[in-house]
Amino acid sequence: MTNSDINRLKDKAFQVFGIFCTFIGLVVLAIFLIDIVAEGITRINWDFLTSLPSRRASRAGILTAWAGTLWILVLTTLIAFPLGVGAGIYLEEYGRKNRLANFLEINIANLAGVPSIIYGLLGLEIFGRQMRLGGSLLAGALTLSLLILPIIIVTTREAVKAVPRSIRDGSYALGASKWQTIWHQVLPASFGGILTGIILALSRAVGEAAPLIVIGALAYVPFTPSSPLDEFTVLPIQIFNWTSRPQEEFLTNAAAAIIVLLVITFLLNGIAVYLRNKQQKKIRW
Amino acid sequence: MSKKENKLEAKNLDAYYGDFHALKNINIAMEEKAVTAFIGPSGCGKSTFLRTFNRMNDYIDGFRIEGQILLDGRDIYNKDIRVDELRKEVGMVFQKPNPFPKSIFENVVYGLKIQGIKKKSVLEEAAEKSLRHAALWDEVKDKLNKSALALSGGQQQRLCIARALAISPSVLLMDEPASALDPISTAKIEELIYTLKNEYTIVIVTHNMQQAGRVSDYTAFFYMGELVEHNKTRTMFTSPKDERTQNYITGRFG
Amino acid sequence: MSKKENKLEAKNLDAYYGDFHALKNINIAMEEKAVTAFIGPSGCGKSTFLRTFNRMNDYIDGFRIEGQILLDGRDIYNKDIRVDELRKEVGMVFQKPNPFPKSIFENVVYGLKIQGIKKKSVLEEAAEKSLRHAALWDEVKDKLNKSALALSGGQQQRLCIARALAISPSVLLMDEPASALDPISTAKIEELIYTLKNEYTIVIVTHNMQQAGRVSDYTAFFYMGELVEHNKTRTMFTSPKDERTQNYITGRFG
Amino acid sequence: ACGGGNGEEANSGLSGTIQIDGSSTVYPITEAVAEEYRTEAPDVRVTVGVSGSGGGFKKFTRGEIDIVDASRTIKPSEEETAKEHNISYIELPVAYDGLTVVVHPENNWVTEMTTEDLKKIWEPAAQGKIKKWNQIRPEWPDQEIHLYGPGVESGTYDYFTEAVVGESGSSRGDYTASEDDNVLVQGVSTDPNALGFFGFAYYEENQDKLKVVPVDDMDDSNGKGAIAPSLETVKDGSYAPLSRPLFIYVNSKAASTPAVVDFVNFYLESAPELSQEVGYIPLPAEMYKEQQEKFSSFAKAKEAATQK
Amino acid sequence: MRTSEKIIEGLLWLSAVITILVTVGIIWVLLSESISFFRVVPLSDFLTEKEWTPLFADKKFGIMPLVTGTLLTTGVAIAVALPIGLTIAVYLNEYAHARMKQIVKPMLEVLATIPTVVYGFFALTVVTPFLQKIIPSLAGFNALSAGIVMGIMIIPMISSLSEDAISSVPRSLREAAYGMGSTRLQTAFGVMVPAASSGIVVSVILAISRAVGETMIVAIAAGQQPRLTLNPLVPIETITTYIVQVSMGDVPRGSLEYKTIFAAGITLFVFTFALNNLSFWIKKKYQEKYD
Ligand SMILES: Nc1ncnc2c1ncn2[C@@H]1O[C@H](COP(=O)(O)OP(=O)(O)OP(=O)(O)O)[C@@H](O)[C@H]1O
Ligand SMILES: Nc1ncnc2c1ncn2[C@@H]1O[C@H](COP(=O)(O)OP(=O)(O)OP(=O)(O)O)[C@@H](O)[C@H]1O
Ligand SMILES: [Mg+2]
Ligand SMILES: [Mg+2]
Ligand SMILES: O=P([O-])([O-])[O-]
Repeated sequence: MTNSDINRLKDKAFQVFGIFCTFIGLVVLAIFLIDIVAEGITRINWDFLTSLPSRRASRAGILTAWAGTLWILVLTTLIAFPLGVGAGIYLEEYGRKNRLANFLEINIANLAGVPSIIYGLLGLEIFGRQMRLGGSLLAGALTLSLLILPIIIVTTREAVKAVPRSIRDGSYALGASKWQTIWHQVLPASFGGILTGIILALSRAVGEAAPLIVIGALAYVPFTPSSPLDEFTVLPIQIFNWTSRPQEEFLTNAAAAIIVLLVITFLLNGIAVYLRNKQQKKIRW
Repeated sequence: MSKKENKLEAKNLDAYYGDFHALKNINIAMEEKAVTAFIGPSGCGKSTFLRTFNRMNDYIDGFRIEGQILLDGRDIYNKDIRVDELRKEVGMVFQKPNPFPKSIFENVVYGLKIQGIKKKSVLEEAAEKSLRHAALWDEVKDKLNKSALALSGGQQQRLCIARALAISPSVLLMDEPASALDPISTAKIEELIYTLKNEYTIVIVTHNMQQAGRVSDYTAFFYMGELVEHNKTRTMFTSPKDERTQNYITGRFG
Repeated sequence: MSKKENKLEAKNLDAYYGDFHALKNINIAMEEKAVTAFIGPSGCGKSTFLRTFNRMNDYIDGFRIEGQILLDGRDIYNKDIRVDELRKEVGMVFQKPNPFPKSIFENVVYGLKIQGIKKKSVLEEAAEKSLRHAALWDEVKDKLNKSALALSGGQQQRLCIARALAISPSVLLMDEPASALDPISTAKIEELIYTLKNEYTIVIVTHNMQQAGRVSDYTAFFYMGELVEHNKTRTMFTSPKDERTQNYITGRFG
Repeated sequence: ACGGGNGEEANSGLSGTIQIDGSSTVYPITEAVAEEYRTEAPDVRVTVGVSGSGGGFKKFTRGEIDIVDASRTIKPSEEETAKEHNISYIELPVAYDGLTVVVHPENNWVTEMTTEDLKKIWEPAAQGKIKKWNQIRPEWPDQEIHLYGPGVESGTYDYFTEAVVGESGSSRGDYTASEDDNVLVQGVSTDPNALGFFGFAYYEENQDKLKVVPVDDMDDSNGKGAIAPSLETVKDGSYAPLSRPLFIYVNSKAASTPAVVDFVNFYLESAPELSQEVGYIPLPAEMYKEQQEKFSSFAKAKEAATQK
Repeated sequence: MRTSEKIIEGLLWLSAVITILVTVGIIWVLLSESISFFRVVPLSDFLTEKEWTPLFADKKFGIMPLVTGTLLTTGVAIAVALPIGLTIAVYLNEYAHARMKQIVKPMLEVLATIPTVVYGFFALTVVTPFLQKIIPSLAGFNALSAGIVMGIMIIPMISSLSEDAISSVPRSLREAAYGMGSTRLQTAFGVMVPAASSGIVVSVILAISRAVGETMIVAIAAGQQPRLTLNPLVPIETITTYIVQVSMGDVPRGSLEYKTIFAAGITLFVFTFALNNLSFWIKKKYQEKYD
């Protein structure tokens, strides 16, 4: 064999390996989804969605878990949305290119890389202990809000940056103040992008268990929360709890709860992708 | 028409982008209800100068001026001048049509709305008046609630002019308002400028010598940040005093 | 010099990018050890055509050809032609110098190394030879291990030529090899081309009519995907047959 | 934080919150009781946490919870803390447990163990030293031994160390320690080299995945040889020394709210049935009676005290 | 009106500055608790002791077992994700059709959106039993299957970021390589990958940082036994799992137990902080090389 034959062979071999690697990820994903669906789908029914937890797997449901998840979603949005969008707007529209802006940027990049469990420790000490919120919904939502803040800030900045200068100029030239320009022009024009970012961030928050465990979210809460100061559980924690039980039936429950969690996650991601595509089509500055 | 006053004036104006000296000791006075054209090669500072008249450069990091800009004799860079009031007085139209991604109606009344005017009838009246003024009314009167982005480029530019007129300015700044448009739309805009000068003081930046000749009463020629020559348009184009002007208007460079 | 053979030939060549018909029924034969220049307005297909000779378009999604390209009489799009062998035969130099972000030495011997040649002495010898050939040896001999990116643009381009020469091709394709360079570097490259044609068959794309006149023996004029005219450079520039050629070389368009 | 109910109304009208925490061993009973209680008084919110008896007592003695599950009696130090926080309470035994030693079902070498063997494995001196099965008995294989046991917050841990090592809270630290016995079951049931221990209920529930190890206390007076835990052996006391009672402790302040009183009464009523259902050994019937009476007089006293 | 502008700007400024407060809060919380921890436990013991039994009677405070546990799962994860992720990046760039790339890349990114508890479930109920068929001595909790699953999770991190890095290498370099007769493989690994190396390194560092901080997968599947070992077949404990384990019980504030999770937390934070800043620095330093 000549050298060039060998090279060609290696080239082909790598191609095969490349296809293999590309598909192994997808195949694992498929196996995984199929496995979970096969295990859990039969368990999903109205009772499962509307029952309180129980010591008997066949009677246990995820009412409290998804109610908690919903609460967390709403509260987290209420907290993180204004903060994240506000910070994003400040950095993009007001922040001068100075030391502070530079520092803020590095700082946000760093926050994005802090492990979620560290946010749990922060939440435990500040919200749980010092603010005496304990393991309440509010403490959980505050913790998760901080966790997803960097994601929202970064996507807000990108969306705001994408609004062309000419729109701002047009508004200023008509006598609009900076904030009027932002409020009437920049925000409406970048809203799709901002929304995409928030939904992506929420889909991250929905799946988090570790920080909530650290602040003390309970596994057995046999009632749906009725105020932000109530104790709670969420789907990931319920799944974690069931997964750590040895009995088959509870694993089936875990699989079923996973299906519900995945549906929520994929739905959120799907909406985000849809909004992003729509936004990209709409804008023809 | 009564005797004309100096509407706009620049006195010993220097402008800087950080260290870059973009305008050098400019002195000029512009008459009321006349059209003044700024010409000059790319990068000579026409836009920079134009934008000092409504302080559009305020938000650019590192930009600063020395000297004075007077509007009706008042220094617009004075502390107690409010930028939003100034901009109601000095409207601006940009090179690329930049309608807001809203309805045609919302575009026209935007300036009024941010002033806090909410009454529907007032807004509607103002919108019709401005659109008529901008020679656009007949073309859009049936689709005021359609998106402004659906208009053609030339219509968009006239919409931007209507938008500027809606807040009743006395000065209109135009930065190459027709350079992104086709010849037919350009002609419409030029025609419009011609009618508008009865009521407004207009300053227009243009690259197109013919355009300057057609629409302006006065022309100012800039070169590398300096005001080289300022004169009646006719005089300037037939007998320029400065060699650089001569070279420029005969197409030797730029 | 012995009687010259046809080194490269295109027969009824059509090329497509998806639906776009980029080259239309091209027929041309190019002599061995001569310089042929491709000229024509931007987008006429010069680069596309040049790149069919070493099948550089192979990896572009949707690109396909009809017809034949012959190198020494063999169809290079034939099934049993191996692209890597072909490209060793047909070297290429690009518009913007594109040295690898490696040392100068590594750049020059890259082609040999990928052929599996590892012996240090062989590589060093080849590197020196090619660099001398490309008139770069004296300038770089003391810094062979320095990064190629530290060289000037003109040196980088000569390095790219040296790199192409190192694998001993018989044909050199050059796509506007001097258009990104200053006049002095351009002169050096032109000089180099002039010496190289004793050993190599060279095809060069250029936008610069003077350059075509200076370096090439033959010139081919393309227009909108068609080969309009192909002739001795002197003949073409003094008495073009086609009106479009005439218009192009006198600067009427393009 | 305990909500005040409007006690004058009937059972079904009760409302409020009851916070329970503590032993993982007792958890299955309390969980079952809480669940059944839902049909009794749907508006009473009962939360049950698992943080081990020790963890539970910590919260209980600070007054953070109403009831603590405990798989051991309160320690003097914990009594101390309770006093500091002005907390009085009542102790109510609810069931018996046989602390169960288990291995992986494929483990074919261990058929029984003596308390000596267990001590050798678990005493502090074993840390980092006893790593292989054949270090315990030479005839056992030369394979790693992987240990699983409750964490230090658990009563089971205290009880086991007391009974086996001889000193409560003294053991090696290099084993998989979890307050959640489910994790231990899962560990042992999936690890062929595993040895672990936890409450009987967790063994009962997972018999098919675990192999129980009979324990020989080398005292023939209470049954000869190695004895495996079961209903009978625990009840008759022959499963020694690893049999023990399980408790709940009720805060006196909580005992003055109708919801808690009602819940505890319900607990004692249903404990015989439910403790057996989840895998424990009920107390003799008369003992439950006794506890109920004890509690009602305790509750009455408290109620009287608060009404003054 | 001007004052309301100022107020609004102030509020926006505040929300931006909150991000600094968050960082300060994290550092302050971690430091204040762990400082009082290190008053009891000398830092030297913390770093050099080989056992971690802070909850037991015979207390040992060597963080090493938790660190090795963390590095072990991370190592397995990277060993899985790096070759696969990088191969995918190269394959999509150099071999695959543009359309295929457009379809495959977002599909792979789905892997990164799945909640980590779900991966934990997968590791425990699918991967471990499967591996036990191949390696009978494998414990039910082990670093291997947690690491493998974690590796799968971070594949898209490496593949997407590396793919971006490779495709931002100028076309001209690829053409130069092809022009010399390189095969696609030679072009990829001889020219493109080296030229994109800084971006690839950044992607790997970020992936490592992610794996180091990952919690639920290891908490579910890797075990809870601090053990100084490099054997991936036995139960171990990572820093994150330890924090979860203690949090699952009661953590009375002020107790030594409470402080240990902050000491473990600050160790984790130092690791990820260093990694993140390293990647940041590499990105800044080697960006714009081709502009
Ligand atoms: N934001 C800015 N920062 C720094 N320099 C700038 C900025 N805007 C413009 N300049 C510089 O100031 C000079 C004048 O720019 P200006 O836009 O006024 O020129 P112009 O005459 O309008 O040119 P054109 O005809 O191309 O629009 C140019 O050299 C330009 O590079
Ligand atoms: N990858 C591609 N996909 C689709 N169309 C292409 C592609 N590359 C080139 N074309 C089109 O093919 C035509 C010929 O392009 P080519 O690059 O050969 O022109 P050229 O004569 O070299 O022009 P220039 O002088 O600007 O380099 C152009 O219309 C171009 O837009
Ligand atoms: Mg301009
Ligand atoms: Mg070209
Ligand atoms: O029952 P315990 O959880 O305290 O062992």
